[in-house]
Amino acid sequence: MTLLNCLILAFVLFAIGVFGLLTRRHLVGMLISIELMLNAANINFVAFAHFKAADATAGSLFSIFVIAITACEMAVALAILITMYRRHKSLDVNRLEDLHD
Amino acid sequence: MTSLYSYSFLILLLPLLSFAVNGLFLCRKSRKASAAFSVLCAGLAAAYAISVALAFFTNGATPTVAWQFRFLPIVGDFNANIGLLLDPLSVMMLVVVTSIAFFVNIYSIGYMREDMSSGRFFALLSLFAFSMLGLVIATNILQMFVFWELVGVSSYMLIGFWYHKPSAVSASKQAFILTRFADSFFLLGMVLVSYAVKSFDFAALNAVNLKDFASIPLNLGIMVMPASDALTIGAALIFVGGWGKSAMFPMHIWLPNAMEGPTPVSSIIHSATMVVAGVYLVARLFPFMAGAGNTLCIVMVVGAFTAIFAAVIACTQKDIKRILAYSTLSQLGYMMFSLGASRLCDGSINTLGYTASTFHIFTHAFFKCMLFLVAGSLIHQVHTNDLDAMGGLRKKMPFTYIATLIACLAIAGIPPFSGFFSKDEILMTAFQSGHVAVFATGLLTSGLTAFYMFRLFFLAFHGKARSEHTAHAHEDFAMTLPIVCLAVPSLLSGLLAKNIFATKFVPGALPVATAEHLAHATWIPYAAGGMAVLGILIAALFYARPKANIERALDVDNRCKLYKTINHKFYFDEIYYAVVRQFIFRGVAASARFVEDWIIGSLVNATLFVVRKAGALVREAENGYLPFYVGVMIVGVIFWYFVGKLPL
Amino acid sequence: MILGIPFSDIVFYVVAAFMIVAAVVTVVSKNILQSAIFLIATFIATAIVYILLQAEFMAVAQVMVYAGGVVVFMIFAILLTSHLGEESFKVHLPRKFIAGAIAAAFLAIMGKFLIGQPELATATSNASAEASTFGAYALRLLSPGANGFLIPFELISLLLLMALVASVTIAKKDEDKEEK
Amino acid sequence: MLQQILFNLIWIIPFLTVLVCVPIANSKVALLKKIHLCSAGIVLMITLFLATNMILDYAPYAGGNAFAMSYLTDFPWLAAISAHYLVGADALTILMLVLAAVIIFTGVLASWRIASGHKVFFGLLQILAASVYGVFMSFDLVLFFVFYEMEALCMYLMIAGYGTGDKDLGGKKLTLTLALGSAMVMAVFLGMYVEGGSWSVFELANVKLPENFQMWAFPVLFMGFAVSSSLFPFHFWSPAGHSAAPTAVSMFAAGVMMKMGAYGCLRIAMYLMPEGAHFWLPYILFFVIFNVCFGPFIAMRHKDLKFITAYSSISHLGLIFLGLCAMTPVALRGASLQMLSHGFLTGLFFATIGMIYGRTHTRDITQMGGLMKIMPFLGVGFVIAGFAGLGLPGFSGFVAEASIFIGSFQNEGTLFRIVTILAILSVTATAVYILQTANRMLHGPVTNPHFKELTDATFEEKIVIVIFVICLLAIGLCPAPFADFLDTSIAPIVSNLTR
Amino acid sequence: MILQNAILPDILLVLFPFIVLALRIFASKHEKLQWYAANIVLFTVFIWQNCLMLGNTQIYLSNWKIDTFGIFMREVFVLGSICALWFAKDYFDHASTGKARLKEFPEFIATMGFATLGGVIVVSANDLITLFIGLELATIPMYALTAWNKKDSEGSEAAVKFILMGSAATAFELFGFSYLYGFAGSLNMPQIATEVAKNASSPLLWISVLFLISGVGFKLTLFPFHTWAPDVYDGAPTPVTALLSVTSKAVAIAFVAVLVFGPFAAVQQTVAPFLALLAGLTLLAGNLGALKQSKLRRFMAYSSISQAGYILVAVLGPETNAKFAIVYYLFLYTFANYLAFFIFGIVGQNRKEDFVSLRGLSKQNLTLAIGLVVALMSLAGIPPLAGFFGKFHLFFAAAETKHYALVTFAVLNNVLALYYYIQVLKAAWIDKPEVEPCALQITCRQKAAVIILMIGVIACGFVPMLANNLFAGLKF
Repeated sequence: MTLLNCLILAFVLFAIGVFGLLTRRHLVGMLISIELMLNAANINFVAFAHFKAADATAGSLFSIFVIAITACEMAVALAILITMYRRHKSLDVNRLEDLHD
Repeated sequence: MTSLYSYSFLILLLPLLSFAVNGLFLCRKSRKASAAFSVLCAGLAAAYAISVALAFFTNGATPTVAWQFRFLPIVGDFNANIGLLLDPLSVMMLVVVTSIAFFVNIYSIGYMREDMSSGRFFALLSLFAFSMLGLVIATNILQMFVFWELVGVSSYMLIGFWYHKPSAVSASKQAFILTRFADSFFLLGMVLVSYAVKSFDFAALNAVNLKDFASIPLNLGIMVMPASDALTIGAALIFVGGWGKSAMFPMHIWLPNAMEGPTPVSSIIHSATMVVAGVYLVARLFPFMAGAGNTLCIVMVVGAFTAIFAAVIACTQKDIKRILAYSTLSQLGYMMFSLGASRLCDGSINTLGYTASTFHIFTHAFFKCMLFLVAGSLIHQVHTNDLDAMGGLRKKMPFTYIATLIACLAIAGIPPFSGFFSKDEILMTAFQSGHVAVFATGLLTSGLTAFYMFRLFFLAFHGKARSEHTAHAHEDFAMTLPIVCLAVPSLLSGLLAKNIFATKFVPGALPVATAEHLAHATWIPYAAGGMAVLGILIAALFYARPKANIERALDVDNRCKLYKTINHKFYFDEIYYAVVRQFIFRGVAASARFVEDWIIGSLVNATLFVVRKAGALVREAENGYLPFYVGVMIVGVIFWYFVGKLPL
Repeated sequence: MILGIPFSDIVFYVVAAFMIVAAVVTVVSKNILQSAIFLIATFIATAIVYILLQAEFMAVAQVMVYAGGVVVFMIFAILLTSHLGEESFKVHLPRKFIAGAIAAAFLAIMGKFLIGQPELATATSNASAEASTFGAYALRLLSPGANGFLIPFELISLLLLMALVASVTIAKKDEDKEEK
Repeated sequence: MLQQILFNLIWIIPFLTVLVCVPIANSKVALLKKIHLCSAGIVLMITLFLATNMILDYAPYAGGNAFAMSYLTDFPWLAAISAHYLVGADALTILMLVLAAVIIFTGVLASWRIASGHKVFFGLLQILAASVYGVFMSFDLVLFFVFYEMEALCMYLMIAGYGTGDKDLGGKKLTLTLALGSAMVMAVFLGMYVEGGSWSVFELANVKLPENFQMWAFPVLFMGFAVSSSLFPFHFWSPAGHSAAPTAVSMFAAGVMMKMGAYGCLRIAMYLMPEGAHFWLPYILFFVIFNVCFGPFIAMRHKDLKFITAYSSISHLGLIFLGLCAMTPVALRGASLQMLSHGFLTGLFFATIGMIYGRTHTRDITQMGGLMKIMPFLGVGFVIAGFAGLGLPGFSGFVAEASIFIGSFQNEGTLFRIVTILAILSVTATAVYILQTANRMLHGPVTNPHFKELTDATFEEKIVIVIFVICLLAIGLCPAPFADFLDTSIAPIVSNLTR
Repeated sequence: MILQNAILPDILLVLFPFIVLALRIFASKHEKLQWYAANIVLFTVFIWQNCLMLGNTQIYLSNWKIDTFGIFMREVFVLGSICALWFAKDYFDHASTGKARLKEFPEFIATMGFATLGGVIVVSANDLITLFIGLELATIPMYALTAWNKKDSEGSEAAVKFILMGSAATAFELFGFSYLYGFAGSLNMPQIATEVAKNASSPLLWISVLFLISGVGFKLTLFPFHTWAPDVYDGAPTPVTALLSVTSKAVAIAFVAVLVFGPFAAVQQTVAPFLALLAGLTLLAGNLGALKQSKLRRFMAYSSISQAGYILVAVLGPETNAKFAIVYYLFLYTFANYLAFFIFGIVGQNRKEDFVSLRGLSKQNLTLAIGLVVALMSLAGIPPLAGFFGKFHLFFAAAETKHYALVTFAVLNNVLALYYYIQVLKAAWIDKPEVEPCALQITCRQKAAVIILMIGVIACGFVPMLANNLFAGLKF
């Protein structure tokens, strides 16, 4: 278990998140993929804090903050999705077609 | 005397004053007042000019610059001035121009009597007189060019005086554009020469010795050559200006067409004064041109060819003014080749040519001016230019008849009329130059001249009246007076002025050797006179013998091809038309516009197209599809990883 | 120590493999509810990694906030908006292919980038154990001093309040009847 | 001191006029027109007064590369970038100011009879006026640029709002191309400050900007300025813009604005970057060939009066650039004279064309004929403009062109010789299209019976024409004082060019 | 002097949403009360900030840094909020064509207040956590505000697009932060700065720069992260569009400035080519996209994309000049953009918000038409309007570090910009309306706002020395 392993794990997760973000048609599915990406970043923080950083506490703290901020973001996102659902009766990303050039 | 000289600019200013007053105030108010004012100014100018001339020639005829001011600074001491040069040549021209202007002004009172816009006519006539005077008194070549252009413009406006006549308008345009075309070479030559010599002054130019310039290289763009060669080219280019203005072949076509203008205009501008400006230019720069290689040979060849060419055409024309126009061309050719023939085969200069040419300018001015006035008088009475409609005017217009006879004899070169003396000297020059062909041409032309002039004379005045108007013709006082007055110098100017010309009209110090011993052929006057008499007799045979069938003689349709070709002026109008219309307009100008509209235009449009397409691309990316946006964003990160120039 | 590999390493590899598999299932599962469940699994695996990295407090927070809070919240949303998560959408193969290509390109870039730095592989833990204790966190969070995070700690409350206000306002039904 | 204040008022008065007119109702047309005419007249008087003062009493050039400045006003303006409000007048400036003031004054008169929207139209015209005055007066690059860029938008609104034909496209072409030019100018100005350490033209003149900077900056700056002088290949805005523009705007654009470009080329590009000039101008000469030699021929094939005049302007501006490229004192002086001369000339051209168009409602020369009989005053005005345009001695065009030709022949470069020769020969083509136009339009029988009811010039139109003719004649008949006066501006530039 | 304590206005600003919400809860009967209170607080904050002493940097609790740049940026944010507040008031009263009326104004104000606060946090942050929180606090309310009109399907669509892309961008951002932390081992910005100066060649640093800039590039609508902007601007309620185009952009640019002149100060010129390319492509993309628009808000979206590019140009310059130029430009941009939006809002009240409905404006209401000219030409950078001086300073900053190519490219792009701004003017001034346009309803508030903003733009242009010389001599 080296720093490198953790970092690789993180970016593999990130890439999986990216893949999900691009393939998912369900909006909540896309949000889930984003969660994966954020999680990957958190792993990075903790890994760096553990292996490398002079100020280890700060890194871990950052990821705690990230968790809180993500929670806020998700709350707003889900609220928006609900309004969206009320209007469109669907959460299919392909139905988002009113706004374009 | 100094005060006489120092106020000599008044000669110039009086016509200008007349132009300004007439043009701005009088021309709309009163035609009579404008005529009177114009005549007054012209008269005063003529009187002043004659008194200056008297004073000048009685006081040894030393060239002086009476006055000058700095017109345009060039660099350092190299300035373009406007000044007043008094030397024999310019004083002679002053007298000629002012007096002819005076007579023509008087004549115009009668001629333009019925024209509603005669005020404008007098104004323009005064403008012309001013410009012409400015030209002849020029102290330097730039001043000459300035007035040269002004003369061209006033000629343009006077030819197109009846601007409602399309033919007059197109003739005026043709005249202006052709001379302007020639002038652009003049300007080029002037720029070139003044660059090499660092001066515009005639004095400086005439003092140029090409040997001094042989070692200086001068880049002419296409090639680098010694400045002496460049100066020769410059001299030739300057001559091109005179070539156009004096309507030498092949730029002659504008002059016959210019006869569309009122006849007084033809008389002053297109016979007596403006068209000799080309000759005057060569005469003015004679020492320079004489020194400048073979320039004078070009002058000679051009002049001689034009002389015979125009004379041949004149023999077949029926339009009275056109005959006179071709006659003018022919006479101008005489003057030109006389100047040109001054240069002998060995490169030395025979000063007689200069004398003869200037002398011919002088004499020709009077009789040719008068002939035009006569033509105008006839046209005014007969209401047509066509000789077909004239005939038998001898009885109706006796004074005119006699005066015309004098003029015709003068131009034909019958002693003791004025033309004889000058033409004699010209032929002598040609003979002495050793160019036999030129001499023969001159001699032949002299015979042809006598023929066509008397053809005109007989057809107009003898025989029976061939039209209604002719039968009721009468003489108009205002028009006859100048004719009669001009008959006097036509008769006498040769005799009286011969000595003055022989002694005073010799070019100043020449940069090349003058010819010392030349063959003096005493038979030449007889040969010339004989040719003239022969021409008169042939004319009389065809047109004046009692049984002559005038109608048949005037019929063109049944003539041979050669006659028709000559009658159509060798189709030069058509050639000109083809060159201008087809080549310049349809060719050069159309392709320039094609380049502009299609190539430049499509470049601009292509740029716009690319911008628009790029804009469309940006906007098409906004297709509203969220996964696509996300994809673009992530690809964007990868894109910047590679493109962002970060030191990764 | 098994086969010369430290125990913690073996746990790490196993957990990592599990995590990746769970993540893959999360993103490819047809059923959105299933995805959410596997997301929880991923998060729990992450928590285990945190423990391995001596960040126990992080692990607790991860499980509580993320797995317990956010994902449950998400499941609520799914259940609210779709009928038991049955709704699934077909995705065209080209799109998956392109997505895979982009993800692979990303992987390649990052892999090349990270593997190109040998010093990362040799870095060993130098942080003292106290650094990641709960006490350390609390001290740093509440310290007004040189390296304290009092202000962010206060600010995060503003953020939460904002999220509360905003999402309630957006999500609540209007009092007047919605026009159909 | 009083004169200095007057000098600064030159650009302030137009702005004040706009402010004064803001509360006046749009319906009070007569009052609006009077106010604007008065303001333009006052400015004209001021410039004439100051110009006379300067011409009567100026110190001849005594060496060095500093301009002989009068009315110099200098105080800090934008402290953050150390830009100054630095205005002053030397010979070139004051003469260009007179030109601009004349054009604006006559422009107001020529717009006397526009149909509606007086308030906005005259307001925009005044802003245009202020901008050109400012350009010629300012010697600080920032100030210069502010004024230089100001006119583009006003031009668009005036053309698109008050023009004729395809006015939107014409206006856009003009505005955007000009904006392109000023963008190039702005980029180099910024660079000049960074390399030279000052915005002041005077101080930059003493600094030798680094050669590698000049190598790219000079062509960009020169072409940027040349855009507004319609140098090939940026001339395409000119026919489109002029043909669409209302009379006053055509007069202004061709008369003053095109000179601003040439002025900038001379005063800023060549003066401050002589090394770049020496390297690049021979190449720029290739563009000049197009202007000088193609312009007249293209004009020959056009039937629309404004197109003809636009291409005529293009060819005349080409002569200015020929003078600039030649870089000899005579040629530069010729170019400056040509700026003045062409300003008056083209003002007269566009004024008469506008007046004729206002009556006949067509600009197609094939549909006109015999107008000389119906409107002799306008006809004569047009003919005079034509003759001045083809370089007839007596009018200012000749002295300018002759100086340019003589001057550019003094540059010994092979290319310069060839171009000079071509330029001199192509002068004939100018005569062809001008006479053709005048003949078709003015002479011959009256073709359209409707024309017989038309009237000749009104009083204010006559004033316009007379003013222009006087200006053309004044320079044409005694150019020496102007030329000597201009030398005090040209000589420092030459001294920099030969450093 | 307690009034000079720079933290106090910040505290007032923190209290601002609470005050509004409290009034909403406890005095819900008096609808005007919250509006007045909001005005009073915001103006107080704005005036107070203007009275603060400039030139010295104060640090509170080690994480809260208040410097000159921060104070000016605070003023920009608060100014933006005031404008948005005024704009929103009428929008809430009247709504716009075909859309339902907006509700919950107090909550709207509070959320907007939070967003403003987010900006303030970004410019005050002295460590990465605070910076990140600030950025999120400035962004998340925007997602919510975009979806404020619950009855408008376009609004929620826009919000969905916005939040999904925004969260993904946040993930990148966070990845960047993590590598930066990994590189420096600390979250404290001065410490990071020393680390960067010591070890500028580490790949970790540069990958973090890539991710950070990409992440913030989303908020700043840099190419190719701008794709969301036209759709979101188009779908959001107009006041939110205005807020997005001004405050959100200002926050993002402040973030870039804080990073580039803070932790990355030592490697600024190494990042410069990247930023230059970003700026160049962004302004090109924005300009190209706007060329043929017919909807006003989409048009403003592209316009603001290109404006972001222009502002980014300044970041390449030396610190003092760059920060000054950014602050100066943001002020003018706020004026001009809100002026445009006010006019579009007035026109959009009972017409569709596209170019066609602008036709005949010059005949109908000359003040609005002139206001439009002033606003758009200021945005296009035509002197003597304020925008020109703003842009001049932006380019000046970049030219000072000899980025001539970028500056030239940017100024040439101005030509394209001029083209599409002219298109709008053409609609308002030149084109004739096909049908008689319906009458405009203008409240006194709107009229006052338009006139004040117009005077602001013109005055800043005609007397730039007032605004400009204020900054002279300041150290940022």
